[in-house]
Amino acid sequence: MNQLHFPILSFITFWPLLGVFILLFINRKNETAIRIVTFVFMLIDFLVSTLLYFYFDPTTWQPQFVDKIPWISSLGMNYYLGIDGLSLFLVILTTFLSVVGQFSTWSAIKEKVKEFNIVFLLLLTGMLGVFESLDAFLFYVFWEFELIPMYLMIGIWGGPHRVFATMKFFLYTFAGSVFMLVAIMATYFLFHHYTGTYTFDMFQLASHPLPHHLQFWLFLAFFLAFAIKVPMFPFHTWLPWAHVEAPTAGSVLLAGVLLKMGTYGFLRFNLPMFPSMTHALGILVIVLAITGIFYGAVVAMVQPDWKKLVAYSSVSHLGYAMLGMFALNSQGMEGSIMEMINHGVSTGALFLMVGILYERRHTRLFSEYGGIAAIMPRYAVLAGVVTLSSLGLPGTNGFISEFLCLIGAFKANIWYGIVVAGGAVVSAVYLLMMFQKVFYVKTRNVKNLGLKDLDLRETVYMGICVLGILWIGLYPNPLLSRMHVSVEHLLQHVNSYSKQITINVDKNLTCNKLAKINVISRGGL
Amino acid sequence: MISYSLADFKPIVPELVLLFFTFLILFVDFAIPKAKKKINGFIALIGVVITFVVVLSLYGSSWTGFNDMIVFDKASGFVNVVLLLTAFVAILMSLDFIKREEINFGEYYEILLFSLVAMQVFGSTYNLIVMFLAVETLSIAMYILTAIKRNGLRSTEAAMKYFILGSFASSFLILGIALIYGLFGTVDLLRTKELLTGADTLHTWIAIVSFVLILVGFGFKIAAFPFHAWTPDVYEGAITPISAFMSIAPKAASFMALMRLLVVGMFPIQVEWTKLLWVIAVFTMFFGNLVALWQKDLKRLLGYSSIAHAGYMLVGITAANSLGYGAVLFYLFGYIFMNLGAFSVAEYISKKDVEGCLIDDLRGMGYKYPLTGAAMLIFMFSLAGVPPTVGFVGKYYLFSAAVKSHLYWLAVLGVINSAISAYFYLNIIVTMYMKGGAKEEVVSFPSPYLRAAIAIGAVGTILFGVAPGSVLNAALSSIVF
Amino acid sequence: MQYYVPFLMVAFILFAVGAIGVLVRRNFFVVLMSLEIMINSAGLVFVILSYFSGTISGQVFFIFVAAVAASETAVGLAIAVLMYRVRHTVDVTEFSIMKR
Amino acid sequence: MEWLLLLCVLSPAVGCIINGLFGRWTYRAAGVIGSTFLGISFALAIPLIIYAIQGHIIDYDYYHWIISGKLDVPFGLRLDSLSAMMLGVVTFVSFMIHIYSIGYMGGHKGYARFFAYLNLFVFAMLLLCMGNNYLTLFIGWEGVGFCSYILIGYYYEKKTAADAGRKAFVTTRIGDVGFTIGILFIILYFGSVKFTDIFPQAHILPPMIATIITLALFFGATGKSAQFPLYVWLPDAMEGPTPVSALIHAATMVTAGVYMVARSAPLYALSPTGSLVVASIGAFTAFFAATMALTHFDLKRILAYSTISQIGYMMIGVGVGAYWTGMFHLMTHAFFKALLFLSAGAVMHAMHGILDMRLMGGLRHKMPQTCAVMIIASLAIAGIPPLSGFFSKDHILGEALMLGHPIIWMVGVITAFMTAYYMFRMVFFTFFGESRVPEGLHPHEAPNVMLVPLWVLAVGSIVVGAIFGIKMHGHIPIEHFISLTSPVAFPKVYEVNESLLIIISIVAGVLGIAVAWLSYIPKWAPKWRSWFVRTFHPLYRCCFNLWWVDEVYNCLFCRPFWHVSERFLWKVVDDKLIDAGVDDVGRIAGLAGKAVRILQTGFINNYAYWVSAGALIVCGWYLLKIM
Repeated sequence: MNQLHFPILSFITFWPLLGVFILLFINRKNETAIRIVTFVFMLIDFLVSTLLYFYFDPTTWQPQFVDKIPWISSLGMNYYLGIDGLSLFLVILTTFLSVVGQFSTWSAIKEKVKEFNIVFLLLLTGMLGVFESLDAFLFYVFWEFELIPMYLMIGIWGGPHRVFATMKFFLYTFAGSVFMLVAIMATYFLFHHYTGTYTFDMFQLASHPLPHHLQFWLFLAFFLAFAIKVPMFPFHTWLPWAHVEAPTAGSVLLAGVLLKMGTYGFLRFNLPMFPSMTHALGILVIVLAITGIFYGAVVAMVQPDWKKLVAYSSVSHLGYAMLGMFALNSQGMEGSIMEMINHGVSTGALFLMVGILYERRHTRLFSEYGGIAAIMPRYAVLAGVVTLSSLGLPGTNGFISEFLCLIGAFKANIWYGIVVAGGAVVSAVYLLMMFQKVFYVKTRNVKNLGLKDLDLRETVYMGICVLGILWIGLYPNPLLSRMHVSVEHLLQHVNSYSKQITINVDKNLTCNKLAKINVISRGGL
Repeated sequence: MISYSLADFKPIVPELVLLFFTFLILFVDFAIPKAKKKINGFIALIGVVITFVVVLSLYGSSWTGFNDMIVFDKASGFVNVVLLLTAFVAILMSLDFIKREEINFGEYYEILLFSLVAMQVFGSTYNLIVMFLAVETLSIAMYILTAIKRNGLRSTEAAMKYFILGSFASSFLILGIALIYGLFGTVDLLRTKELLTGADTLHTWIAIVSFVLILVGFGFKIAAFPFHAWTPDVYEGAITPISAFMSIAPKAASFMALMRLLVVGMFPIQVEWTKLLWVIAVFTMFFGNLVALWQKDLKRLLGYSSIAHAGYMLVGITAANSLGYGAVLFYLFGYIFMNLGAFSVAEYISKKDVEGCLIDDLRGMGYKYPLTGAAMLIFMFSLAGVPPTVGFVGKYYLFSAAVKSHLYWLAVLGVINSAISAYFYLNIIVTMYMKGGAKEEVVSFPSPYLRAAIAIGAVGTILFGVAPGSVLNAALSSIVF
Repeated sequence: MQYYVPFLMVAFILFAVGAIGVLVRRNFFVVLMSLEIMINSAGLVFVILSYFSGTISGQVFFIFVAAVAASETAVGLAIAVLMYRVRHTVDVTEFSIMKR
Repeated sequence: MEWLLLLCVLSPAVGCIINGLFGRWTYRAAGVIGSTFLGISFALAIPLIIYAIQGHIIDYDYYHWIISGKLDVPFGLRLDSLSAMMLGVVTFVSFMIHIYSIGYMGGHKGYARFFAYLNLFVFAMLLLCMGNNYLTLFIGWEGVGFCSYILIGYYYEKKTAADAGRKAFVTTRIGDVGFTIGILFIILYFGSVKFTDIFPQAHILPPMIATIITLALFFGATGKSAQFPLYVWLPDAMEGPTPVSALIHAATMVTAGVYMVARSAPLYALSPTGSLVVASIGAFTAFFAATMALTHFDLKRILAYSTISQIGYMMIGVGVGAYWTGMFHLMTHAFFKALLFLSAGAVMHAMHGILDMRLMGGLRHKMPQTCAVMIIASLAIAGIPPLSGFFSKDHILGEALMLGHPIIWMVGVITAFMTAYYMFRMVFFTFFGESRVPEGLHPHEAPNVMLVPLWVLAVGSIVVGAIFGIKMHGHIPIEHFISLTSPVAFPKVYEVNESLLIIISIVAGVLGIAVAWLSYIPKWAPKWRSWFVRTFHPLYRCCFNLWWVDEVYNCLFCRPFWHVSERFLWKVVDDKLIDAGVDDVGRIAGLAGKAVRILQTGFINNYAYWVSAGALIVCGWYLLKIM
């Protein structure tokens, strides 16, 4: 149902294309005009997307603001856009980060400005499409489409090894998602085989899932595609490469939004469509997530390059999101969605920070920096707040999501909670080490002395990110309240299939050494 | 006593209209002086457009003529559309090109249209002998067109290879047809279908062997694995418009004929040929993609990629369900825009008298000619099968047909192949946009018609990628015999 | 149906001779001749089978085959002329610039 | 009343924002602004404390912080007797220290920044004390940890200060892991984090779970209050400016752990084993830290170890179940330890940054008031009767013995003796004897703005013990006040007469002072000391090298952790295994391509060969199938 009776989602998605069309007519030389036009278009997109927030009806889990037009009706394919509690904030996060990202590259990108902004707008359309489409085929079209602009962005405006990085990024993700394509086809036909209707509608596909034995390969195919995108532990090696070589805005969007498509994919495909397999293979995902948390943090500690450190930190943060999601209880799920949003804001801000210094010193190695706090105090304060938010200090947004994921994991199985609680220490270690290497101790490098502090533009967009961090940290309720019904519905759907065949994850994993703990209030929460 | 009335000529109306224009060019050619040979090109264009209109108006009706030798139904209508569209773009590409290469004798367009007529016949007949004749006329026309650049070293070598292998394969074809004739006493596919259903095991096996021999002939034409060796050399050697035309038109006609042969003629032994085609499809895909990884020359790369795409289409046929056949036709339709677009860009940067165009010549083209660069980007992503392009939609339906008939492994291998292919398609984009040090002046061949051809290709790729609706339904509903 | 297998064997042997001729020989004209042998042997199969099956349509088809074979050879000779003009040789193995 | 409470808690935050954001303009007046906001908070605290003394309790949720599923975490404050006492102590002591640091930090760059951080710290500490649920407490808990990070690392130019800050934060964070696990268990069992929901129905907990929760919470407390396993950060935290050490590492932050144990008294009451662990670790830490303070020469390091030891005492108090004794000692300790640190700061201020006692001596002539104040504080900490230290320490030891822990009582008395010894060793070594001050320096008395708070605290450390500790008409005021919220948990075991205990503890104190006097004042003192060192040489070396705990931690955890992650995880697993593995998949496709490429030889014969071979193989295969 579309309460606005106005195709707002299609408007948001294809509004940037109008921007691209207009940009084509602006002369290449007139760079400021290009930047302003792009910025205005993205700002309008963001403002319209905030409308979604206000008109959102939190009492129903049905998709809202629906635009449904038959695309190829003979095969059950239709152009079906809609958002619910799960994807509402990811859409707003995308538009927000694109506005901030674009605003931050006014001084960073000097050559081929017109192409950059066109590619940026195309990327925005692709990303929005992924989060809004509820038709599996349309989802896949947008999923692949957003790879192209990101490929070009890393490839053309990237660092020295950009070609290798961008090829690796594209091929790795493309290879993964190609298996997803076969899985979508198989689900499409098997669904017809069991229910007689040809459809790609995600909600319909999820309404009566396939029998357990069929779900195995499908679950694995989707898992592979999304795990590469998240990136989960063994599939993460493309991320440091892509981040180190991507331009600042590219990194912000790559970390802020593209990684969320992986986790979002799990929410839309793996959990609802293959519930019994989610329970069976839940342990595998949780174990990978936990390894990811510790592995990401530990390897980040020893990185000489700042962007590589932040890249590995994303692996660690999104490990929390995956852990929360596969804990399959309301706290864990809401924590995982909050983690997606918070990771977007705080890691986006982290990359903006790196970008600011990179613009001045054109290097990302820690050995080059030191004692920046004395030279650029305002920058140091903002950077401090952002580091704290990714550290998960209570009062910042990081804590909300990490703690909720922790509660979720704890409720799923006591041992997960205990092990992951240690994650906070490891993340504290590498983030503070980073902060000290860059900001504290007297600077040895004479080049650092002349650096000028943030100008107005940089203060504005860093300030906005910091405000976002503190606001979500202190008052997360407007976000949480809109998730409850959708999360409840998803969990009720997934858990209703757990009783049949699969082993219940927490029954056989009672902790033995300590004592025979009989967990009283199983359903207490 | 076989009597022919006027009604028999109804199915071959499109062919007749085209023949009329062929002879028109022949006569007009004598009258025009050497300088103004371009007029032939325009006549050919007009001829193709008119035939296109005729075919569209006749679309939907189904007639048979000459006691079932020639049939005009939705399928052949669709193939005609594909052929005419290819010819249209190919002629557009060659209008200024042959003047630059000094091949400006009129027969070029005439032979082109002749081959087109042969393909139309080839695509719309159930009679094996008519198929054989059509194949041979088509091939001979192609040999001549390949060798059209007289003093070119590579074009002669290409023509020689094409000729020898072509006739070598067609002799297998005729041997197969002879065995079929010996076995069933008839060469008409509809009757062989009835006879084959009742045949005992010995007859069935001999039928399979003869089918294999016929498959050698067809395999050669669509560049399937063991019979593909000529494709890269001929595409590299022939002049660009011809290799563009050759990469789609004969392939479309032979796929149509192969489908008629398999679906109608060889229906009883479907299980056998599905297994055989399964193997050939996989080998073709892997060979085409793996070797293409190392290519330096653009046209040779497009040759290998056309082998790979033949493999994808074979996957559609191996699926042996109506969705598969429809998908093959739609893929051919989509393939026009992608492949012709890529070839026209190759022609756009080719220099006079320099044979073969290296991928390296594309360096820095993304910024010198932004629109052509963008078009090439669209073609490459479409060939790689990345969405909103027609390549993706086509590939999607091919593989979903395979998945529909539970050939999961075939679909997975096909999908892996398109992932491998993404590397060399993207390599071209890397050279265009991401490699620094643009060559001195990236010379371009400023022909308005060529730019029109590129534009058609780009628009077609995106348009049918985003909204394949009507054409797709036409394709899916055409294979109903 | 009299016993037609030995006749077919002759045709197949002829076909094989033609095929080996194409594979082995290096001179273009010899290759042309062996191609001619192959097609005619296929035509021969037509004639044999039409004789033993009593219908004459096989022989009519042979005429088509022969006509096609002739036209192919004509084009083959034209290509031979081209080859000579370009490389002053008709040795098939000389023409191998395009490889890999 | 609840809005008054909110205002009292928020006013330091407002101070911090003003100093932080407008630091550049309010440069000179930053100290005054900071102190005034602290003053406001202290002023508001007085009516609140009186309100609490009258027995009222405020427990108000201002807004719902996190709502997820059935878990509802409010942001709420609670004023009851326990938190009122903490409110009083924290606001008063930090107000004094703010005034002191106006003088102390006068000349330093980043003056506004210092006061902003200090105000932020007090705000976080108040949040910790006033929170009405475990998560608001946790905000304060980590906020305090963060403020100690930035304040220890205030002189961030110095690498040692930055490292000390990071070490503090990480060690406390390790503690916080335990705290989080405790909270998770509570959420799992009670479905809520509010004290009012948890404590009334604490009895539903099975004993094993109660022990786990209490131990987990205590592990958090060891991190924050620098108890045995995680105390290593406190000595290094002396890198920060002295007011910081005074405020954070004496009066307020380190006592947060004790407050938290007292606050979750109902849980600790449920598990005697948990409480026993708390008490015994407290005792061990007290003794262990005291040994380390015996031989040190750095003024502030001695005070740091003495703080650890005194908190050990408080842990004994709360561990044995007599929560009021622990809190009472916390209060008195806040006064005289802050006093000690501030006077050490005055000495350092006078000696231009020198802290090593060996370069001081005979300062009583040049700094009479500081010397006097120092002596008062040392007497208090040594537990000499009229002063506050005696009352609180005596009650702890008394309650410990009566509640059935004779060994802990014994350890407590020995530690009392050692405390008296090292405090007066410090006093005699710096203020008495001949002057070893290097030439260029001429120490002078501290300015008035620093002396006033010193004297106020001195009066406090004399008076406070008496006011609250002496039994008036039947009961000890502090006992009655604290037991309102957390009554004594376990029954009395032994019946011991009071006076005997008092005599023993006084004797221990006086003996300590005497030994100190003997080994430093008389002429033959150095000979005796060197003989003593020679005979107990191994023991002396252990104490001097602080039992090598830091080095053990380094080579057990830090260095291997770093090497494993750098050499093995990053270089080998990430680069060699996973990354190279992925690239190899690409390379395999390339190699396959290279191999297959040879098929295209360019010779027409090979092509024809392939065609015929293909045909032959397929026909042959089918022919075989026929046979």
